Amino acid sequence: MTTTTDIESSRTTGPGPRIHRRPGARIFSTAVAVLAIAVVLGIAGIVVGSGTIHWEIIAQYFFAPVMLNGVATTLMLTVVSLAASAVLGTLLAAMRISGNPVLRTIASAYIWFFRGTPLLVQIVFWFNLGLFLPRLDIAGFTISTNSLITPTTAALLGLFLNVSAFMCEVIRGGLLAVDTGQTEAALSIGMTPRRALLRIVLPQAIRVILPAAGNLAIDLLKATSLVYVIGTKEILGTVQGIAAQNFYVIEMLIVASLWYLVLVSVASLGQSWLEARLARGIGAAQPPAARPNL
Amino acid sequence: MTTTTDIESSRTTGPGPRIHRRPGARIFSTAVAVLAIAVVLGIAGIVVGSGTIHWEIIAQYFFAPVMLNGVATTLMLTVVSLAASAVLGTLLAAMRISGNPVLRTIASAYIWFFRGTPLLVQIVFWFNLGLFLPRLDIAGFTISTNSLITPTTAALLGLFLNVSAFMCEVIRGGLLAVDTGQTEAALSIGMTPRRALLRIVLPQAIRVILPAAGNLAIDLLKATSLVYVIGTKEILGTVQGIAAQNFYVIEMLIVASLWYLVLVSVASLGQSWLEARLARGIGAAQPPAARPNL
Amino acid sequence: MTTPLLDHAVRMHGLQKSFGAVRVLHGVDLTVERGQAAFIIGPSGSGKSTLLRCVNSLESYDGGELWVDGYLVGAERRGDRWIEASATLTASRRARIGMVFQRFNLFPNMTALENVTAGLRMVLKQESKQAFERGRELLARVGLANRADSYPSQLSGGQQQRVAIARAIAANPSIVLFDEPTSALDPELVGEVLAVMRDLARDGMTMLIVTHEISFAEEVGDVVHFIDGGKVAESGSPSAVIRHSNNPRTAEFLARIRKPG
Amino acid sequence: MTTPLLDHAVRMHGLQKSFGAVRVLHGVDLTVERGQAAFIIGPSGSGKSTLLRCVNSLESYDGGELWVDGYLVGAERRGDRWIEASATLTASRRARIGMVFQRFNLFPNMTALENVTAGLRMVLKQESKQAFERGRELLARVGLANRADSYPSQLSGGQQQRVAIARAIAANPSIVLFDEPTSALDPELVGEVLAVMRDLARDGMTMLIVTHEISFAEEVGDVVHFIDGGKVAESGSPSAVIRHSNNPRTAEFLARIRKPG
Amino acid sequence: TPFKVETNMKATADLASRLPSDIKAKGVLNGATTDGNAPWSFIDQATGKPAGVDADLINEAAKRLGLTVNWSDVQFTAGIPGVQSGRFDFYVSAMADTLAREKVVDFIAYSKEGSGVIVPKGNPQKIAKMEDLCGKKVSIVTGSLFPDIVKKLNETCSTPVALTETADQTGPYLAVASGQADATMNTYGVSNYTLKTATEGIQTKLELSPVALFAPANQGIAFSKTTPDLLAALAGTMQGMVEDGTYKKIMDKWQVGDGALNPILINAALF
Ligand SMILES: Nc1ncnc2c1ncn2[C@@H]1O[C@H](COP(=O)(O)OP(=O)(O)OP(=O)(O)O)[C@@H](O)[C@H]1O
Ligand SMILES: Nc1ncnc2c1ncn2[C@@H]1O[C@H](COP(=O)(O)OP(=O)(O)OP(=O)(O)O)[C@@H](O)[C@H]1O
Ligand SMILES: [Mg+2]
Ligand SMILES: [Mg+2]
Repeated sequence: MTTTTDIESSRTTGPGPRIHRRPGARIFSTAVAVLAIAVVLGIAGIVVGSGTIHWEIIAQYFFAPVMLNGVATTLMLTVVSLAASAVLGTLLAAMRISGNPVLRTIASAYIWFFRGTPLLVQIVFWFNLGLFLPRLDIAGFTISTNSLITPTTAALLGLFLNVSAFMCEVIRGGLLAVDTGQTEAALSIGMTPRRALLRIVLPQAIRVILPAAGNLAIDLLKATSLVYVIGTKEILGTVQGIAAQNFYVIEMLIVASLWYLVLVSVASLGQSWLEARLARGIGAAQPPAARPNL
Repeated sequence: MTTTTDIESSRTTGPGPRIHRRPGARIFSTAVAVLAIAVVLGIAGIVVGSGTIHWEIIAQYFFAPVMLNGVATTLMLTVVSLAASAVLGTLLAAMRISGNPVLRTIASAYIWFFRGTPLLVQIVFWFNLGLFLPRLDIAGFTISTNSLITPTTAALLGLFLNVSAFMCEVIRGGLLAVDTGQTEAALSIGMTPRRALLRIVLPQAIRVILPAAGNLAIDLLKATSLVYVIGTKEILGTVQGIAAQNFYVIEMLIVASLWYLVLVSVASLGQSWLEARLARGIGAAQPPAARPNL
Repeated sequence: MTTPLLDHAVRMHGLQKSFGAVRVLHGVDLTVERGQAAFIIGPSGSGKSTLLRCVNSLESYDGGELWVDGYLVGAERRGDRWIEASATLTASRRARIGMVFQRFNLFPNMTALENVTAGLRMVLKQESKQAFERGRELLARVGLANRADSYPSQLSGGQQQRVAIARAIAANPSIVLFDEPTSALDPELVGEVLAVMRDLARDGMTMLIVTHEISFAEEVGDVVHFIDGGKVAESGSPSAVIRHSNNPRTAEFLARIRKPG
Repeated sequence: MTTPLLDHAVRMHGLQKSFGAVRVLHGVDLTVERGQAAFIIGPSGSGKSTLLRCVNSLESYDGGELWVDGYLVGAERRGDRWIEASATLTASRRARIGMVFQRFNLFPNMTALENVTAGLRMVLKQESKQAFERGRELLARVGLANRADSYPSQLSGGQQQRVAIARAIAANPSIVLFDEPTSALDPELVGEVLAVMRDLARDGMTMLIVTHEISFAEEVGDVVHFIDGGKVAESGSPSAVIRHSNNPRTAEFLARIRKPG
Repeated sequence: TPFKVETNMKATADLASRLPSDIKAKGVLNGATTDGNAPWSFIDQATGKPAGVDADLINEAAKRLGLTVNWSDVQFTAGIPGVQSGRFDFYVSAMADTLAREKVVDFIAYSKEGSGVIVPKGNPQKIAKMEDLCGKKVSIVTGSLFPDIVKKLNETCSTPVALTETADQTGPYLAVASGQADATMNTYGVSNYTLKTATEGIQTKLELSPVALFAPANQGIAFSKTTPDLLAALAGTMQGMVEDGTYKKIMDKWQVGDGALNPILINAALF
């Protein structure tokens, strides 16, 4: 293993040699890159070359008004239920980390239930609330449940309550990631615990929360497809409706996939941008990014 | 705000007073607990009291052999695709944190694609692989794709490839959470980078990976329900099949929910147990659990 | 705010504190007079940090009396019963007590100036302009007039700790608590922080300082308290405690600190 | 393994290292003889850690020669070209170099004994029985015979660092590198670690030590190198460098370290 | 010569001889259906096997061709691509044979169905003719033909129909039972059978309204356009079953005899 040229010589004058990067790594990189491109092109070639896909159908429906409506619905469902769950999730997270065992138990039970049952079931339940509760009495007014719970309300209610359970865990993770010293410093300048949480801890927790919340948003974007069972026409529901008519099932699924890829990519870019913005002025305060020597 | 009794007296002898906990907190706790129980009982009362639910149907189908089959299928799909994704996920995670930009790009592209498209579409794609690729030539043998890709294979393939993208991110988070000092210490006693990753970093990363992987498993448990589109009868597919016959839709959804709650709870307990086991001997080395004074 | 008649900045009597089954403070009696620079020294685990944290209500205590500036801290009296103070009462008491932490605990998302003025703006609700004016004065006082707009991540450890000191004194507290303010610093950076503390002491700021910097305690301290096993084992002038102590525990501790190895 | 003829434990010549555009080591020439206890002192940011990390191949370097125990480290020669060493070559070189880190870096999921013997068992593939026997000897040598089965979390900082030293010397390295081995310790715990290092020096272990403990360097060191701005500014016996230096930078640095404030 | 599928061409028994040889060799037909369309196709929970008109007809035809059917129960989303990829030889699930769909697959039309309106028991909204649906909430299955019908109806309504869709057959029934919708539309055969045979469950809360049947369509079995000979063989065999009365017997058994066709047709879209 040790060649003679690696045994110490006694030269001690002149500038030392330049050390070059190992060429092996570069060769390996190139080989892997070529292989990966070959695989991707190969798969694309098989899919395209099989001639089974009607690209003109995909082109025709991609920007069809009914598709754009579906996309808008998907976005609306995602944004509204995400925003609402940020509020309920924060409340639940505050309950889970509070010193009060009763609040902790309630929050835990909520999370157990809503994480434990499929979203599909929850959506169907809310949609058919009228089966159990034909009318609601609110402040003396009696109102028929079914006129209150439209498919959209049911979809939003189901998504929101479900995603709040996940959001709670995300927010709790963020709060715990902020050093206790920050809370103590905030208290020591006279803040009340609540103000310390809202003004000092939460703003810092956001940096930890955002990446996880971004993942949640991406999951939610795709989970909204489940609401097609109660007839809310988002992306997947729309393409399935069209496919049932024209039988171009694979083509319509590709249309849906492309739309999801677009939305997810845009969401990811937005997330990166936000993360970068929030890191301003903080960057270097974090431990230096791990550099696993591997 | 300051009452006279709180102005300093000059007493300096005798033992100091005992300080009692504030009673307020206890009263508040009790009130919240009562309220929470009332809400839960109220909802339960409405659902049960409406008389619309046929509990005997739920009881009858809960342990029906066809249900148990569905449960077994759900479990099999979850366990197999989770285990397989642990391997691919680790590989992808190693690629994502490697110094090699090509490997990083490939892993990122994989994650982008598989996280960006709905699982449903991925499953349908694998199921219908024969549409693009009627036969496979493997080592000289020609085999019909459709006979190779059974519904179960397609389900597993779709779930596995999809969940690997998520698993990669979970594992990467775990690897980054292990202090670089651990890798350096491992290298300094003569380990190769690969051995350091496998013998020193991974075992410690597991503690961070497990909770997140547990969440993934729980999501996967419920996501398996999607495979009913290609005719694999797991829990949700089974209850929908039964409901299509007997029209006890809500009852069958409750059966499914109960099963999911059972499975998710068991999975959570297993996760806690494993986490506790892995924390043995490490417990106190971690930073003390955050105690937000809130 | 009317100033009570008594001259003690801090007075505690029989202070007791347990974590679960482990009793950490075994009845501490300790007084800090106004304008004193009081030092607490003692072995690791003897309860020094816990004591400071009680004074600032970052920990509750189980028994005894604790008065700061003449007001009961951490407890309220309801007739004959002494009960834990409410969160709002605690917050209002705490606003008059400054604290400097070992690990600085600056708010990383705020500039030095914003850190120093956080309490003025967010708690005392001063107007920004007025608060920032005062903040600049404070930064000048700790020698950082030109770093007002730097984020903590852009400052050295010593500079961060000086910002933390400015933040702690911003609201004119009756007392400032220091918990090993230099032990997280590179040896080279210790000096600049001690210099700022020396100035504060000279200006008559009441300070209660936990430190391992014995020579600094000797130089600056009005009084030194040696704590051992959750009790004050010895109190007195620096020279009495550090140079001429009769207490064998004190001597042993100082020997260990002075001559490493 | 045949021992090369030369007597240098470490010899570096013109060592250069940049992080991106920032050059950190500006051509370092430094030799450690066998059996020497060599100390490196210098201001924060002067490149001391980077130098040690290069010796142990935790950082690659851009130019110059680095020989440990007569073997080229971190680079290989291919004809006239010098290229970075492969990962396996680096690992095999590194097995003969011990390193003690500032923050101990013990493996938290292993007991003290398992930590000490990790290299013997996992790298040198010794049998457990034999490795554990040697591990117990080593633990006894650092005064921890009775803590073999404790996990790092159950040990004080000083004890953890002694385990880390035992781990570093387990494989009979030609040299042990120390990067500020006491600066993460409570002042009280510094002594026990320095005592172990003093014993090693007395036993003739070759050591290269970065530290701020000037008096320890004076007491134990065979040679002291003062590094400033990525270069060796002065080398010599402890008394020459620490007591009678003519270099103004050295004097300034020592003044700051000695008299905080 | 390969068989050429022509619109409205009638199946004849001699087509039965066209069975492709590879299928004959295997002796197995791979068929797909979707559960939940009783009486046409559903999974009998007792046996776990497909049952209903579709299964009875096709099993019988296969038997006459010396074949057995290997059934799969999949959703529509997997069924159509499955036929195209050759995974399945046919897909059947009470589907209407339409011109649009004939662009993608070939159909054997084997029955005629009209559609009806289903309302809660007692018909609380007094829905007696199509126009009564104006301003009401109607729930239907995604992918059915009803949205177009409602669209046409809306042209004559002052307040339009509020249409909601659900993904599976049970959804609309549940919606009507819970009052979420006022009515649903479904093919007559399906509604009639479900409501008549119901003894329990939500469908006991529903009934067929007096609205006249509408939107007649031929129901078909879907085949890949690449297997015309298989289609021919099956169509011919079914024509044989029509002629010897087996076909009518099966239709009557499931109470859908009204929709019997004679002869069996190929690609017989009515719209
Ligand atoms: N939150 C806590 N829970 C349980 N025990 C604690 C807690 N905080 C401190 N202790 C224990 O109380 C004792 C006193 O701790 P404290 O931090 O007050 O000591 P100290 O004198 O400040 O020591 P050091 O010089 O190491 O900072 C120690 O034994 C410590 O382990
Ligand atoms: N991974 C890195 N990337 C970029 N710059 C680095 C890195 N590691 C060290 N540096 C820079 O190199 C210079 C020398 O750092 P080094 O840690 O070697 O100094 P040091 O003498 O050990 O200082 P200290 O006494 O503070 O430990 C510093 O300016 C530091 O910021
Ligand atoms: Mg302390
Ligand atoms: Mg260093």
